[in-house]
Amino acid sequence: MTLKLYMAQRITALIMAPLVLMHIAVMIYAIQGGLSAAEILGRTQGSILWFLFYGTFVVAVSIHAAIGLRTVLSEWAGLCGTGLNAAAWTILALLLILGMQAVYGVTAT
Amino acid sequence: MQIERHDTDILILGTGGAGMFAALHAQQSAPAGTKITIAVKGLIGKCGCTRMVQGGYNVALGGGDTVERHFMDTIQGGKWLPNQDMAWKLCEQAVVRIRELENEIGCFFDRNPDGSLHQKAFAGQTADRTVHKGDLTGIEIINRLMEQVLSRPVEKLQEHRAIGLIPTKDGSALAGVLMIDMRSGKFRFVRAKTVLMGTGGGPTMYKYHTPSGDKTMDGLAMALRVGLPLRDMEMVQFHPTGLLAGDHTKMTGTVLEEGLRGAGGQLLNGAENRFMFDYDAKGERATRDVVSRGIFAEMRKSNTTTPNGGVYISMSHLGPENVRAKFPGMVKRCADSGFDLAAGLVEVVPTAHYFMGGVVVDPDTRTALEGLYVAGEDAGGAHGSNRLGGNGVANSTVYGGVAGDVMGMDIRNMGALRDPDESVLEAEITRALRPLQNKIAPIQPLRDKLQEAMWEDVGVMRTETGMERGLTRIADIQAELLEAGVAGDNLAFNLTWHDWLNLASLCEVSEVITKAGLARENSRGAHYREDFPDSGSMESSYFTVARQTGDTLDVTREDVQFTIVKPGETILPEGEPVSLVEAAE
Amino acid sequence: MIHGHRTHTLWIAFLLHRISGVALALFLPAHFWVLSYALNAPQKLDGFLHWAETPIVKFAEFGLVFLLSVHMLGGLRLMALEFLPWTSGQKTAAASAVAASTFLAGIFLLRAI
Amino acid sequence: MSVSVWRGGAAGAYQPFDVKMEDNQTVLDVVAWIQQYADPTLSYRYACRVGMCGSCAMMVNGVPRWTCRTHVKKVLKDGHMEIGPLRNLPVIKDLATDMDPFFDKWVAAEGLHHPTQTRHDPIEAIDPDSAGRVEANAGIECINCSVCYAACDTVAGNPDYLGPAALQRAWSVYNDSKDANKQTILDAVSGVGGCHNCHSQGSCAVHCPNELNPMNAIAGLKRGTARNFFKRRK
Ligand SMILES: Cc1cc2nc3c(=O)[nH]c(=O)nc-3n(C[C@H](O)[C@H](O)[C@H](O)COP(=O)(O)OP(=O)(O)OC[C@H]3O[C@@H](n4cnc5c(N)ncnc54)[C@H](O)[C@@H]3O)c2cc1C
Ligand code: HEM
Ligand code: SF4
Ligand code: F3S
Ligand code: FES
Repeated sequence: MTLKLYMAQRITALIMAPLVLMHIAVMIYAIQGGLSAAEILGRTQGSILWFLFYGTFVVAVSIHAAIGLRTVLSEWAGLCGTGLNAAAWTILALLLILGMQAVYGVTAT
Repeated sequence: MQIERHDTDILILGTGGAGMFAALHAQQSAPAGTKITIAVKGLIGKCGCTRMVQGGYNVALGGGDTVERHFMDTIQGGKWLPNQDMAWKLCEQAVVRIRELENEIGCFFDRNPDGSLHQKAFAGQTADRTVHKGDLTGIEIINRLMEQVLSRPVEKLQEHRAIGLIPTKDGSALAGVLMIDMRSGKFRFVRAKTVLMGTGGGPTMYKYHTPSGDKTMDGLAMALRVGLPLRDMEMVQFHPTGLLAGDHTKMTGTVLEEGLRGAGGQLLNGAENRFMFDYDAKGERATRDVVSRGIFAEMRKSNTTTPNGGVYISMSHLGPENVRAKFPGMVKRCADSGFDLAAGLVEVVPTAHYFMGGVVVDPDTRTALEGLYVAGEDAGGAHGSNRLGGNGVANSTVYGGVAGDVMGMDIRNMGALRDPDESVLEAEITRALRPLQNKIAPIQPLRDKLQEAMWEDVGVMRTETGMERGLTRIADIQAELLEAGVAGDNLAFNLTWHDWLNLASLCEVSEVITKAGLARENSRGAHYREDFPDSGSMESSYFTVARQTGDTLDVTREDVQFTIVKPGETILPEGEPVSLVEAAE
Repeated sequence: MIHGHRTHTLWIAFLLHRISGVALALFLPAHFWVLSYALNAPQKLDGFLHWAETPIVKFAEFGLVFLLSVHMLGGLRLMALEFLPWTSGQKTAAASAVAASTFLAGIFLLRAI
Repeated sequence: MSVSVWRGGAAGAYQPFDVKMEDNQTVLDVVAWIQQYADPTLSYRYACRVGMCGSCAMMVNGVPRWTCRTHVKKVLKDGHMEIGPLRNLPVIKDLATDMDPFFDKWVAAEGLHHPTQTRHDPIEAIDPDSAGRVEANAGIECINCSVCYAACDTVAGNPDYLGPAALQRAWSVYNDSKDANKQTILDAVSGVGGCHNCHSQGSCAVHCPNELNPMNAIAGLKRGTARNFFKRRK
C-alpha cells in the first residue's frame, strides 16, 4: 500500500460516510409500510440528484472496495505484484459496471 | 579443521562506544576504497556495556567547568595512577566527541528549561559535568551510533567471536584475527592491515557483576596470549548496590542506580539497622569504593545479612509515591524481579562493574604490536586505580574515534596484508577445539566456582593469604576446565562451547588480576589490601605491568610518569575554588 | 486465531472492520445486480422485494445494515485516530463505534418489522 | 513446571523440559537453566539481562516478550509455559532469530539522523518542551527489541512492511529540529512497505515492554505524508 492508494481509500471513505448515513436514513423512512419496486422507482427515476447521489457512491465504493480487497488479498492470500494489481483492477471494473448499471436502472426514465 | 579465510583493510572488534566510533572515524580518515569490517560477538550495537550506561557522559562544557578541572578530578579520582597524557586527551577530546554525538550522530541529551544541556555531578567530581539522557544514556548513544554504522558500507560480521590475535611469523606485527562464526560454528581467519580491539574488558569472573553477558575478557586474554603487556590489572571497580535476587537469576548483580543513595536511600543490615556510619562519616553518600567496602565488611560479620546474604537498600522513608515518581525505571525493574523498591526493602550487594586495567597503549591507541590498536575498556591507563562515574563512556567514545582516525592514517603507510604465523593459527584452533575431544561435563558449575573464588579471595577486600588461595583455586578450575567436554556434533550456535571459551578467557585474566593484586602492596582506589591498608606515597606511585612469555606470567612495577602534574600540585589557576558543586556529595 | 498477542480491543476492532469490509464487498455486487433489474424487469424486483419480507431475510438485512454501520463507524474511528492526534481513549472509541452501530442497525430492524 | 521449547529452525518442534521453580526467576533464567543443565545444545540470545539491549525477546505462550524482564510467575499457566523464537523473523536455530530484516528496515525507513551541523559547532539550545521535541522524545526509549515487530499481523502478512519500530524511529527523526532531511523521511515511509500499511491494530503498543506507542507515531507519519500529498499537488 502506497501513499496514493491510502489517500484514495481515505478520501473515498470520507465521501461515502455522509452518503451511507443518508442512504440508511432514507431506507429507514422508506421501509415504513413496506417497499415496492414502484415506490422506489417513483422516488428515484428521472432525478438527476439521485443519479448524482448514487453515482458518486458507486464510484467511491468501487475505488474504496477495490483498494480494500487488494490489501486483504495481499495480506491474507499472499497475492503480490502483477497478480495483485490485476485482481484489484478487475474488482474495480466489476463494481463500476454493476454499480453503474444499477444506478442507471433506478434513476433512468 | 576447515577454516575460511577472509581479507579486509581495517578490522574492528566490538560494537560498543569504542568499536562504533572507530568504524565511523576510520571511514572518514581512510583513503577511498579502504575496506572496513566490523566483527562482534553479538548483534551490532546490541551487546556490550556502552548500551547499559545509565548515569551519563563526563565532559567539561564551560559554565565555570574546564578541561583542566575535569583532568584534575580524573587524576585525583584515579589516585595519581592514570597515564596523564591519556587522561588529558580523554578530557580534552570529550568536548569534541559530545558535539559529534549531538550534531552528527543525532543523540539528544537532556536539556535545562532554557534549552542548554543539563549537566549533573557524580561523586568525585567538582563540577556539574555529566551529560545524560534520563538514566538511559547508553541506549541513546548506542542506538544512534548503530543507525549510522548500519547505514554505511561497512562489512558486518555479526555473531563473530574473536578468539585469537595472530601475529606474523617474526612476531613483530599483527597479521589478522581468528574468529568463530557463531551461527555456523566455523572458523574464520580475517587478515587486516590494522585491527582495533574494542571488546570492552568486563569483570564477569565475579559472583556479582554488572556487565552484559557477552563480555568475558576475551580481548585481554587474547592480548595476553600474544605477549602484550597489560597494566593496572588488579584494579576492579565494584559498584556498591547490585541487585541481589538469589543465585537462580541473571538479574542478580545488575546495578541499582547510584542516585538512590544520593537521594537519601539508606543501607540496612539483615537486622534492619543502618550501618554505613560505622565505616565512614559520609554514610551512604561516601564514594563507591568506600561504600562497597562498608557493605562487604558488614556482610562478613555473622548474623547480619539478608536472606540472600547481602544488605538492604531502603527508600520508603522518602515516601513511596515520591520514589516511584523519581526512579520509575528502577522501581519497575525491581518489581519485575519481585521487589518493591518504593515501599519495601530490596536486597543489594557490591557488584563488579568496570575494569580499569588493560592493554598498555599510547595516547594514539597504538600497542607494542604493529597493526593492533586498543580502545575503550580494553585499554589501560586513562583511569588509573579508579574510574569516575561518567568517564567510562567518555573514554570509549573518545578513544574509539582516535583509533579510527589513526588507523585511517597509518594504513596509508602499510603495504600488503601480512601473512600469519600458521603455527600460532593452528595452536589457537587446537585450543578452541579442545573441549570437543573431552568427556562431556557441565560448564556452568565451573563458572560458578570461579566466580565464588574471585569474589571471596580477590574481591572488594584482599589479603596475601586470600589471593594465594585464590590462585590455587583458579588453577584448579582451569585444570578442570581443560578436561571438561562439550558435545561437538553441532557447532552452530553452540552456546555451551562458547561458555567453555568464555570461562577459559576469564580464568586466564583472573590469574593476572590476582598476581597483579599480590604485586601491589598498598591500597589505592579500587584495590584494597587489608594487610596493606596504607595508600603508599603518591610521589613514588607505580603501576603494575603483567606480561606472559611462554607459560610464565610476570608482573613488574613501573613508575608513574607525572608528565602534566605532580602529586600535591594542580593545574587549575590560582584562586579557583576546590569545588563548584554546591552540595558536593 | 484470537489468542496470544491478539487479545486486546484494538486488534478486535481491526478484525471487525476487515470482516465487515470484506462482507460488504461481497454483498455489494449482489445488491447492484438486484437493483439493475429495476429498469428491464420491475416485476422481478417486486418479486424479490416480496421475498425480502420473510423474517430470515429481514434478519439478514439487519445484519447488512449492522455491517455497514460497523464498518463505517469503525472506519471513522480509525481515521479520527490517524488524523486527530489523540493519545488516549482509542479503546473507548472502538467500543463506542460498535455500540453505535448496534444501535443504528437496531433501529433499522425495529422499523423494518 | 513444564516448559516447551522450540527446537530447530523454521521447521522444528516443541520439546518438553521439566524445570524447577525458583524465587525471582525470569523466563530467560529458565531458558539459560535448560541450556546449562538439561540440554547443552539449546541456542538463544541475550546480552544485558536487564531490559536494555533488546536481544532476548521470544514468544512466551504466544505473546512476544523481553524474557530477561519477564517473571515466570507472570506467564506460567497451570504450571506450564511455551517458549518459541520471535515471530516474523527468520529462525537461525531454536530460540535465536535473524534480526537483520528488522534493522534493514530501520535504515530503509531513514530512521537515522541527517546532520545539519558538525562537531565543530556548539550544541544547539533546544527547548525540551517544544512540540517537536516532545513528539520526538515519545519514542526515544526504544531498545529495538522487535517485540512490536513480532506482535504486528501486518508484518506477518506483508513482508515489505517496515514495521512499527522502524516507523516510530522515522517519526522521531522527522520531529527532531536538528534533522536536515524531512522530505527524505516522508518519501521513505510512503513506499510499498510504508506507514500506510498500518491498520492500527495496536498490538505494537500493547506489547511494547517500554510502554511506547508506535501506533501513535505511525499515525503521525500518516498525517505528515497526507499533508505533504496535498502540498505537493498544488
Ligand atoms: C550497567 C553499567 C552502567 C554503566 N554506567 C556508566 C555511566 O553511567 N557512565 C560511564 O561513563 N560509564 C558507565 N559504564 C561503563 C561503560 O559502559 C564502559 O566503560 C564503556 O561503555 C565501555 O565501552 P567499550 O566500547 O570499551 O566496550 P563495550 O561497550 O562493552 O563493547 C564491547 C564490545 O565488544 C564485543 N566483544 C566482546 N568480546 C568479543 C569477542 N571475543 N569478539 C568480538 N567482539 C567481542 C561485545 O560484544 C561488545 O560489542 C557502565 C557500565 C555498566 C556495565
Ligand atoms: C461508509 C463509509 C465507509 C468508511 C468510513 C470506510 C472506511 C474504511 C477505512 C478507513 C478503511 C481502511 C482500513 C485499514 O486500512 O485498516 C476501509 C477498508 C475497507 N473498506 Fe471501507 N469504509 C466505508 C465503506 C465501505 C463499503 C461500503 C465497503 C464495501 C464495499 C467497504 C469495503 C472496505 C474493504 C473491503 C476494506 C479493506 C479492509 C481492510 O483493509 O482491513 N468500505 N474502509
Ligand atoms: S517500540 Fe517497544 S517493542 Fe518495539 S522495538 Fe522499540 S522497545 Fe521494542
Ligand atoms: S501492530 Fe501493526 S498494524 Fe500498525 S498499529 Fe502496530 S504497526
Ligand atoms: S537481555 Fe537485554 S533486553 Fe533482555
